[in-house]
Amino acid sequence: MIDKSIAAVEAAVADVFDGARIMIGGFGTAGMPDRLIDALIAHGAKDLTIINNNAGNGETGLAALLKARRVRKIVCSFPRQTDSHHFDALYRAGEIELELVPQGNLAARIQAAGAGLGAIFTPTGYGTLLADGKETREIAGRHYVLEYPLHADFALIKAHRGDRWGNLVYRKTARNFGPIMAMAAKCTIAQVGEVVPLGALDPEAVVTPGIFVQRVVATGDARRAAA
Amino acid sequence: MIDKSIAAVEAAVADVFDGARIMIGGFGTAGMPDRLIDALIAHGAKDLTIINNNAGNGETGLAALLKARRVRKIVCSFPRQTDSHHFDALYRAGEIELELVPQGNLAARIQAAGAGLGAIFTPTGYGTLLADGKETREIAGRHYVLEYPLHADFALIKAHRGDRWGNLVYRKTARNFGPIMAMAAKCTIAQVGEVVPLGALDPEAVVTPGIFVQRVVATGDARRAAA
Amino acid sequence: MNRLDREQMAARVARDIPEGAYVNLGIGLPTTVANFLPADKEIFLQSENGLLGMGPAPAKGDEDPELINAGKQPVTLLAGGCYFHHGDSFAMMRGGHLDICVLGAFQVSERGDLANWHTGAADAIPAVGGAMDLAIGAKQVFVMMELLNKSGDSKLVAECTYPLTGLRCVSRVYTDLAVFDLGPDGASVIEMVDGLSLEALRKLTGLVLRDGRASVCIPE
Amino acid sequence: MNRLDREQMAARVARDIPEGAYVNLGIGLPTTVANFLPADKEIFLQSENGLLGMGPAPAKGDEDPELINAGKQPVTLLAGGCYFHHGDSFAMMRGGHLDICVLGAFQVSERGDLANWHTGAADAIPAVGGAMDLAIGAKQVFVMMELLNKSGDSKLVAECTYPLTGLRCVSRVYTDLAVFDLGPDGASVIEMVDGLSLEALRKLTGLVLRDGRASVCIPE
Repeated sequence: MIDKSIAAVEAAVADVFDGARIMIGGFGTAGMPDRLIDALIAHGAKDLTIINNNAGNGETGLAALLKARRVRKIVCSFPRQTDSHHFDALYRAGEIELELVPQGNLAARIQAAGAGLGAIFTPTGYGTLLADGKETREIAGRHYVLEYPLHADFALIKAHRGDRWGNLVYRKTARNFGPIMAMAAKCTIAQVGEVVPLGALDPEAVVTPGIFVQRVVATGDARRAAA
Repeated sequence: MIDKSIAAVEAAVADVFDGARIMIGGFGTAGMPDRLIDALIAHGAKDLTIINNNAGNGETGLAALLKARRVRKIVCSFPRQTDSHHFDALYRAGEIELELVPQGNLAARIQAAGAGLGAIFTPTGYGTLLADGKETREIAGRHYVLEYPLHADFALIKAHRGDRWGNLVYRKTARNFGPIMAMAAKCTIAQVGEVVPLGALDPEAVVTPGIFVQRVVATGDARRAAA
Repeated sequence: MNRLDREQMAARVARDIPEGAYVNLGIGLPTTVANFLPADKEIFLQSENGLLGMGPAPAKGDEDPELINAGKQPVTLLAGGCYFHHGDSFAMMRGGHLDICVLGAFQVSERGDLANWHTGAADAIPAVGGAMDLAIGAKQVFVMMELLNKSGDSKLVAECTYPLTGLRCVSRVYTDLAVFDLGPDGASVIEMVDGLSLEALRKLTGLVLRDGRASVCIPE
Repeated sequence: MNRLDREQMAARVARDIPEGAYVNLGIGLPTTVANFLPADKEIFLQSENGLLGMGPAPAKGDEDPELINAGKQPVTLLAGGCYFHHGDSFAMMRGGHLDICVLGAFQVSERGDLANWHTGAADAIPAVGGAMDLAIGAKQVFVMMELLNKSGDSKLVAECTYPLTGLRCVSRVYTDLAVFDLGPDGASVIEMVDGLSLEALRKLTGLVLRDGRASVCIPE
């Protein structure tokens, strides 16, 4: 019997190694796997490269990981926010590397990794600073920039419900990067509100098929609102 | 009020023009929009380029469109089947052009069109006849072929249920190419078993958001099996 | 001279959004356009973080931290709306599926180049978000901004001096003083506030500015 | 010499598929491997037309034309299985998410080139389906085929003469006479049927064939 569910959040991240490339789901705090990040901080892995849309908000989650100085480099689209002071301080001190990627290229590069593509020509960013030095090409009268896939060793994501085969459904806009990050990482670890019995998820409504998920941790704090 | 549902299947395909590029959903007969194809045959548009996984089965649907000699070219992955005799005859007579595309490249090129990419480097087909004359590149030690997006003027697809905003859900393996073709065509026309009231489709389970669908035609013959 | 205030600008933009349009409203000022969309028309608002059919802000106490817009403010979902992941969301943008996107700007060039993500200041922390995707993806890109910056310089310019977001992508600019159509031949004025002359507007912007007031048909 | 029949070959392949593996079984002979997977192990079968967790054929009368496999035969879905579209399905393959795929072949070269889609005959209608995606995508590609064709020529060859499906992609070949591991250094024999000698096998194939019988550990 295959059971990808893991009881302890600590065990779920136990094999994260120093220098790992880690995707972390979430758009701001919606969909951010806070419990997995807390466990990662406790675990102690350092020199990490983090791929996330943002660079932390306030004091918790990714911001706390940054504050703990575990992150060498961050790949994101929107680091500057009113409450991104931990990132801001590290950045201004030259203590963190930033690779700024337009949000749609971030998504497309993550998808390219998941789908096994070698590179993609994307129109986003053409003619801007963020395409400086990159290969470009005109195709059918339009200009494109060549962008490469973003792979990761681990993806930490948050979903609403999961089952022991790793199938996932999400909740509202907390879905965001979860499904595409799950496809792009060697090991995807999903924090879910609850693990439901096999067959309880509608096979037509599963968003992330279990093949893309290696571990599922129930936190028991699923929102039970409208959805 | 926006209502994309159309009562008559004939009206749904009335503006298909001679020489149009048309994607047709389906894997074999599962997901094939038979009613829309019948209407297209009655409509009379000719010199069409058809993008489908196959090249018709038996006497109905795409096979009937081929038999009626409306198709100049077909782009597909698997034309040769035990019951693809109409295609076979046209092909052997030199009366239809065939662009053979590996199934995953067919899907990826359709997705590239829907997502606005200019081209993709795909590993599939590298070193084979189907990459002859195509640009190739080694990226991170692996070989890739450059493939271009497949766009279409129309997509004719079959879904299970739709609403007046064009949101769609599918049924079992009839889903196949429907969602990605809907994203790649200028005008997507969906044949659905039934049109349900707005809000009746679970917003977490909508597979094709209405933005990708221009017309919905209810055929009233939805399978009401298990799903 | 009846300079439009920000609400009037938002209302003016809203007038040009037809029923059935798929629209993305950028963070900040463009977000307020939603307040002026007519209640009797169905217009589809998309948010880059994965929803289509975005409704108004929830009642106090009904906020859901997992139902937010691109500005991370709580929103609602209309009946008929739906959720999707970031891949599909940006395919909507990049793939040309949105009819209109409305963005703010630091500068717009008369041929439609957009600068709205980075001041270029040496100590600024750069952040781009979805701006570059929206700029090049929607069928029409509208910019709304005050025409002059705090120093009194026109933000509609011959060539942008700030770092670009996208090239030749803006089709129309709504300002507090006038509305401009942009294209390969430069800007034309399609509306001005009462009391402003084309000559005065040319002086303010330093641009040639064709007169497009007669030839333009504004969609209802 | 105890030549394996097709059922025995399928059973032999099934023995090498571990619990928890994500597996795609190609059309034709490979499909029969499903019949020999142990009922007490959970193994995930993927079908290119958009399902994971494929179950056995339905009972007569329960067939659903919208629930089929890649060979267009009616199948069932296990509890815990799910559906997805073709983009996601081929991302599973191309992206390296499948552990094993099992394919038939016209020819396999000793270094793992695969030819299984086209005989190259001038009058043949070519059809490729998902073969090229499966060949290059799965972590391990197993081929099952009879070692000799009808003319008695080995289908395991130094270089394929039929048009290729993929380069250096096959890791193991199961035949009616022997099981071979393939790699950059050529083929090694890891099992043979009773009564067959390595020398006889070298003669049948015309290949050097290293002896890998001791060094290989077959997964349970």
